[in-house]
Amino acid sequence: MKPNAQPDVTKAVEMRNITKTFGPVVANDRVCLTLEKGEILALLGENGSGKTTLMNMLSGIYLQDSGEILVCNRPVTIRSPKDAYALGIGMIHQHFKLVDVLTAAENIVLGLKGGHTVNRREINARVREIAGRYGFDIDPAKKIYNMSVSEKQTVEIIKALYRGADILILDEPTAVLTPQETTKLFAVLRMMKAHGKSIIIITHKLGEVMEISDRVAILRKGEYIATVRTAETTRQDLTEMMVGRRVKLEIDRPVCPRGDRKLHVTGLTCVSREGVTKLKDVALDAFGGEILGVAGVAGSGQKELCETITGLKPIQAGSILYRYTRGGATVEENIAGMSADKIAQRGISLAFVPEDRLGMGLVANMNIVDNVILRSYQENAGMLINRKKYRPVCENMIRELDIVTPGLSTPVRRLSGGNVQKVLLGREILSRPQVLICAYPVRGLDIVSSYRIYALLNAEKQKGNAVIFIGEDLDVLMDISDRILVLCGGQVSGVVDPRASTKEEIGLMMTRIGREKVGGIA
Amino acid sequence: MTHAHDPFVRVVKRTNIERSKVVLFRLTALVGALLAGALLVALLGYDPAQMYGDMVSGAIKGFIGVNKKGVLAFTNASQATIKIMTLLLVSALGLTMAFKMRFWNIGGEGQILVGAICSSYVAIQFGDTWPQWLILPAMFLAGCVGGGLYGLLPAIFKARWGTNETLFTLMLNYIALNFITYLQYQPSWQITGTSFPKIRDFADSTQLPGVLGVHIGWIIALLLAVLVYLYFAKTKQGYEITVVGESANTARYAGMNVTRIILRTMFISGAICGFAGFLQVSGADGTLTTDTAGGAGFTAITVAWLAGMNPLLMIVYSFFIAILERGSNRIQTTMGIPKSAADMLIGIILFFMLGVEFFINYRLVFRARHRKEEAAA
Amino acid sequence: SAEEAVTMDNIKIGFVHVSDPSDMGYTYNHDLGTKAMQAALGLADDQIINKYNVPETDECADALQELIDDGCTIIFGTSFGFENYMLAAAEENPDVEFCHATGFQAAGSGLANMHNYFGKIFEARYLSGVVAGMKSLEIKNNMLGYVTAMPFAECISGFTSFYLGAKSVNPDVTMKVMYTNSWNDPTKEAQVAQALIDQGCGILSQHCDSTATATTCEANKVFHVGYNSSMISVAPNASLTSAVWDWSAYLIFAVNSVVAGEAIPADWAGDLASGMCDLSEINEAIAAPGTDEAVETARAGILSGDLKVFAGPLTGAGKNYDGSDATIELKADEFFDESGSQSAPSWNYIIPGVEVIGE
Amino acid sequence: MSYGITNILNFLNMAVLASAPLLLATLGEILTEKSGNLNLGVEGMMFMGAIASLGAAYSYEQAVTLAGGMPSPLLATLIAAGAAAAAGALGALIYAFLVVTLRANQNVTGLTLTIFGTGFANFFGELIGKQAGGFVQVSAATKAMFGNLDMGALSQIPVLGPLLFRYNWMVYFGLVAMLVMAWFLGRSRRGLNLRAVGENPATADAAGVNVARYKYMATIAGGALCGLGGMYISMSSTACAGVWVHNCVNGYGWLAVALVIFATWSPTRAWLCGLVFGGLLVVRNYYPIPGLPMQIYSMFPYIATILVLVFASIRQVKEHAQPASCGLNYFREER
Ligand SMILES: Nc1ncnc2c1ncn2[C@@H]1O[C@H](COP(=O)(O)OP(=O)(O)OP(=O)(O)O)[C@@H](O)[C@H]1O
Ligand SMILES: Nc1ncnc2c1ncn2[C@@H]1O[C@H](COP(=O)(O)OP(=O)(O)OP(=O)(O)O)[C@@H](O)[C@H]1O
Ligand SMILES: [Mg+2]
Ligand SMILES: [Mg+2]
Repeated sequence: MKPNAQPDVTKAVEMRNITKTFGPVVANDRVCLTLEKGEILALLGENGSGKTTLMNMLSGIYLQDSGEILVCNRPVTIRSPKDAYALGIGMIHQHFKLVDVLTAAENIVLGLKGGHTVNRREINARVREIAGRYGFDIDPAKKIYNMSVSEKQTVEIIKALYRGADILILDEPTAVLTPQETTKLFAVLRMMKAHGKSIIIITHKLGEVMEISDRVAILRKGEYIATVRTAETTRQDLTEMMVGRRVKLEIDRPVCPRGDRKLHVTGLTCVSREGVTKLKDVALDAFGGEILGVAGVAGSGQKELCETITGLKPIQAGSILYRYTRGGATVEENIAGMSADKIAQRGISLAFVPEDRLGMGLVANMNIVDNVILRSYQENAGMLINRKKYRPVCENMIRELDIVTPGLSTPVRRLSGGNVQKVLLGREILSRPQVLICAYPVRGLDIVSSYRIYALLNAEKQKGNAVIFIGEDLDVLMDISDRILVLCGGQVSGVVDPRASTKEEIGLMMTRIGREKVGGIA
Repeated sequence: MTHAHDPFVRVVKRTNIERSKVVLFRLTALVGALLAGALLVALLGYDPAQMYGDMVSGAIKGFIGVNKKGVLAFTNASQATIKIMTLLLVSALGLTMAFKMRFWNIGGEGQILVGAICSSYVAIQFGDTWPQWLILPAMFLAGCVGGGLYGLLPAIFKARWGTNETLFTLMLNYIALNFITYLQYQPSWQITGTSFPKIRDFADSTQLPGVLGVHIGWIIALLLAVLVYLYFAKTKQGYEITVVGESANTARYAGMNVTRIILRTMFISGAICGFAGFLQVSGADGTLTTDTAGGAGFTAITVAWLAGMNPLLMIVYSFFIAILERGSNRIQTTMGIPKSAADMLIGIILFFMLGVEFFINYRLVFRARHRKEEAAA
Repeated sequence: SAEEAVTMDNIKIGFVHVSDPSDMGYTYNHDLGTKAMQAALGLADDQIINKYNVPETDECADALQELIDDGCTIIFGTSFGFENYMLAAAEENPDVEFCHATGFQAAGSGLANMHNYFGKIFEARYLSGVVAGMKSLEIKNNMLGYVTAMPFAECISGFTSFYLGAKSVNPDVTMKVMYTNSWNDPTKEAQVAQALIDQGCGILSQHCDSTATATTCEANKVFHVGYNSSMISVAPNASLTSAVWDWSAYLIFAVNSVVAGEAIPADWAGDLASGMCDLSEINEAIAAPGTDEAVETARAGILSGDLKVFAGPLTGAGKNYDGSDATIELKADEFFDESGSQSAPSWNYIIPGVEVIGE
Repeated sequence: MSYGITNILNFLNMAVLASAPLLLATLGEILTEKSGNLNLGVEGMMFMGAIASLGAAYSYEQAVTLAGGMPSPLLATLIAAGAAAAAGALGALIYAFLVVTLRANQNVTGLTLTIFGTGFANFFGELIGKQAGGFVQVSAATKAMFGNLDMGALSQIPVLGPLLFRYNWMVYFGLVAMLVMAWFLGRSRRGLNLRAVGENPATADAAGVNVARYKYMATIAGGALCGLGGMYISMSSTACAGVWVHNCVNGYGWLAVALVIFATWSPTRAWLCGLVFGGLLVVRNYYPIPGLPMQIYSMFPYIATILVLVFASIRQVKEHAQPASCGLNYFREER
């Protein structure tokens, strides 16, 4: 190409009037977006505002219904991920797109042209070279299923770079990372920017938006709102543009009198089927009228803690005393070793909002009524199930929690993330539990939905129930909890009062430093 | 300008489609399949119109009427069809129990056979001594329990270790079949008066009474269809099966004893198939052979699937398949078309039925129409 | 149509077969008989209705009913397992004649319209054994092999007569027998044949429906004696001859009887004399010299009655129908009258020199 | 050589022969399942291959003879192989079209293919047989092409000769197919892509692999192999040896499906496990256990498969498991 024919290429990508519909849902409605060369652009919007959809069109997963895309000022049609790579666009998806049983190197070269055979030595060398350039740490021969979340993410990024991506899209990359890992990722992103790459990052965390981006583009309900310079805006402004109205950005922590000790756990030890110790000698108390936050790096035993208490996982040692009223009297019973169905048979309603909402908490293909009766269908006697009785209950719940659904007979899989979470939480609250355990209840939820959930949890607390809140966002945990239990490698590294400690202190406890070193746990 | 590269056709998911349209689509597919079959036989030099005509008349000619003896009964042609339908329907109902739980039980054949073996055992042991009112219930019970236990076997491994049930149940089919061959050589089972390896005919007392010329099993099958329908729609157990099928994890979380549910359901599934086996030996064949199930365990899968796991619709589809099977016997006689034509036709019809589901669930938007829609928007 | 007299022009004849002629064996052969009958009696195509691949279940009853409804006045069922369904149909339909091959219950059933038929195939097998025996002398391999379906009288009588025929010309000959447990499972037949060849058998015979044994012999360059029909065309370098049926003899007889309004005997056993059982052409290219003469001598003996196949001195051990052990011992001047009292074979004893492998 | 050794050699020989049709079909099904398509129509495709090969070779011979020529056995063999592969591929194409393009349920589609293929083969077998005056068979010269090869001196080497050099060409073809497939899946770029498609189509798709094309290709190639497996039965095995036998495939297809699991989706293990399977099918002919009824012997392969299934599920090895997306259809825009 003649050098003077080269147009002014400051725009890496330009999307004009992009529309995409899924059946009746308009995911993107004439959206416009510009990504400049060498910038980091944050894409912001509530859940379901169409961020992922928009990016998927850029990376060739979807094809827009109408509108045009320009890459380096040239109109293009991106019909498949292959087209996208040819244009130098690489995307790191929210749910990693990696093949578990293959090695990092194999995943990286997947789908690429080249010789008939896979030359492992050459590929490994190339991978190491890229990793060295950006400061990654990676073993090309390691299988994905042996990798941690952040390692997988590294593979994803290298995969994009290996294919010569100049435009990198990251969809909620930090949702599953620890603060330390996030810091490391951001350092890498800055390095890539320095190398002239253009980056789009999607995140719900405004702090990160402010920290990493040059500009912010905002979507609301599928429509494009604006693009602003990060330096010239505030969190409050961004939120307002995103939601369309003013919202309060502080979390309530109502003061309640501390009630009974509802749950008393001691010496809880859990070893996985593979023989790995997941929990060791964990002790905790949960009191009525209080939210107990549980903090920890991902995989520190949070999942096992929830599942052992609720009888879904067998334990090796420990006792779990649960206080409840039976036949008018209050009893404290050791439910350790009871399976979930045993616990349910005893009439104990231990509410649990699991991390995996559609895979564990709800039945994705069933409607709201069938999902609501899930925990209580055994209650009425006889062989038959009484759905009629629950219809008004469900209607009530939909009204009270503002659940957006076409109707009672819509499968919950069709609902949006926030509404799915509301159905789940709503059902658990229906059972009038004295202890409510929530694992990552606002993960992936936008600000408005998150606040709705916080309010529901606070309401439970005010009713005098004990709430255990397992979270990943330390800021939120510190704002909402009355006490925070810090887990590290399956052990309790301390219980702190959030009002009297700092984020840094807790962060250190999460990574073993600060208190005495905890060792011996895989 | 992007339009130049628009795909020629794009696939769009339908969100709602009227029932009447679904029926219309399916009927169209059926007609398409019949036309394809017609084309094939026409190419081979047969008259397709005569073929279909003979098939239908051979299967349901007269259907029901007053026979030579002056009693109301199904005609000879339709009797055979009803018998095939009964076997298919009961087996399909049994398999549905498992399928609803996403348990791919393709061992219906084996469960039918084991049910038949157990019923036969009772018939051979006690057929000559016990009265009919005792022997029939005993055979029924033996058939159900036998089929049920045979269904339970893979379920135990599935529940405990997640062992692949598709192949497990498939292998059990062959084991049951070989076991019948084994029994044929046992003098206590053999036909008397010869050493031919064939199982003897059972006493008359072991035979189910007839209604309208066909053993009473056909009425039981119809009742069973309603029962299974209600089981899924109205009972706790039916609900549990669906939950376990969708997600065992969720079921466990909800406090269900998943293992027990899997075992219970597979026992029932096997038991119903075993019941089909009982109907075969005590209603239709009057003895036990390696052909007792005759592939019904497999054909029933397609019946259950065609009916979308709806027990009431299975009545329709089992009747339809029975007509095909029976009708193909007829065309062999009248036109010399090999009986295997039935399998081929059933295959073609199923291919079309499978294909049409796509058009029920999705809509195709062609480039030209897509542009028009866009312009209108 | 019961009023209308049955004539050769309007008679309808039904057949129920357990397989179809592509088996190249039993059904194929029966079908040849049908064709010969049709030609001999000058019947039109639509006067004959064949039902192929009918399983030995209730479907047989349906097939019979269909034939009756189509106006057949005589129905032939060719497989053992059909008998009970035919008995039931015979009772229901006294106007229709039912003829059942290989069965044994007609005489005792008291039904005038139920008949059994079969043939003294053991006579033909004896002759085929002579052919094999001659060949064994020539190739100096005294071990015969025999692939057969199931351990019961028809099969046991079959291989015993074959063996006796071979032994009559080669006293040193021995025989290994293996069962396939199925009338028509070519893969198994081939595997069993191969196993026999692997154990050193130089000439194989068979009592199964397919040509697998013949083709396996051909592939292994050993010799073969067939059954049901001539297998020279599928195994030209292996197949010496076959013991074959000509079912038309009975079919013609039975149909003629119906038209003439005469009774068909309850039990009918064709034989070498009536031409129902015979030896197919001998493959002169590979048969041992002197074979024809030896066969002719034996044939003359059988026809004259001087030669009895199951003749003493002969001992054998077998099983009674109830599974208990049974033995037989024929003195020098005694013989076992196979198919004498009923057409279905009844010799059920293993004799010395015959080894049954892995029952 | 002692009787014991000869017997072992003969037994191994038979095991190899009995495994040959299974191996081809198993390789075909492994290839298919690697793309995420669980095609239960193996039996049907084998049937289609069986009749097509025989029918095509027969028609060719008839046509040439009718024209007064002399049919070439080599050409007849090639035609038979081509027809078998094409017929198997056609069955697989129907399956792939329904499953990949029209997103139909895999299990039911596979079963339907089995019903269809069985009917197809028996129908045309009977029909051609009727026209040929009873039964169909190819010429002796063509049959000879499918017989055991005579490798002269090689076949005469003690022990090794009979063990390695006395099979028909299809046995060696199966071996070569196994090696090619092992290389393809383990070493080649396309093989890597294919494995990714079967494991996680969304990932493969995002990495630029044309998922639908891979699924089609693998399924069709797999079907062609199954068709050749069917041809083995109708042409090469001495059971039929060029004569059409009603219902000749008779469950072999299902055994092949089982063998895929037995072999844990590996071509090399398919070959070894195929031998074990073949051995189980014929062992009673060589090592009869006194007192053990033959009918019980016949259950061995099925019992062995169940044991392997159970054993594999208890061990739960991630690497040797079924491709993760096997049995599930992929549609990019579905969520
Ligand atoms: N896979 C799907 N198929 C059909 N309809 C869907 C699907 N996913 C979502 N919808 C429809 O789109 C609607 C909007 O979903 P979306 O995820 O955008 O909600 P949202 O605005 O993000 O809500 P929330 O803030 O609670 O997450 C849902 O109510 C649902 O009816
Ligand atoms: N494959 C699909 N099928 C049907 N509807 C879809 C599909 N993908 C997205 N949608 C719908 O499109 C809308 C936009 O979804 P999208 O995933 O782009 O939102 P998002 O902004 O990425 O949300 P989140 O913050 O939750 O990730 C939602 O209503 C969603 O339900
Ligand atoms: Mg959302
Ligand atoms: Mg998103």
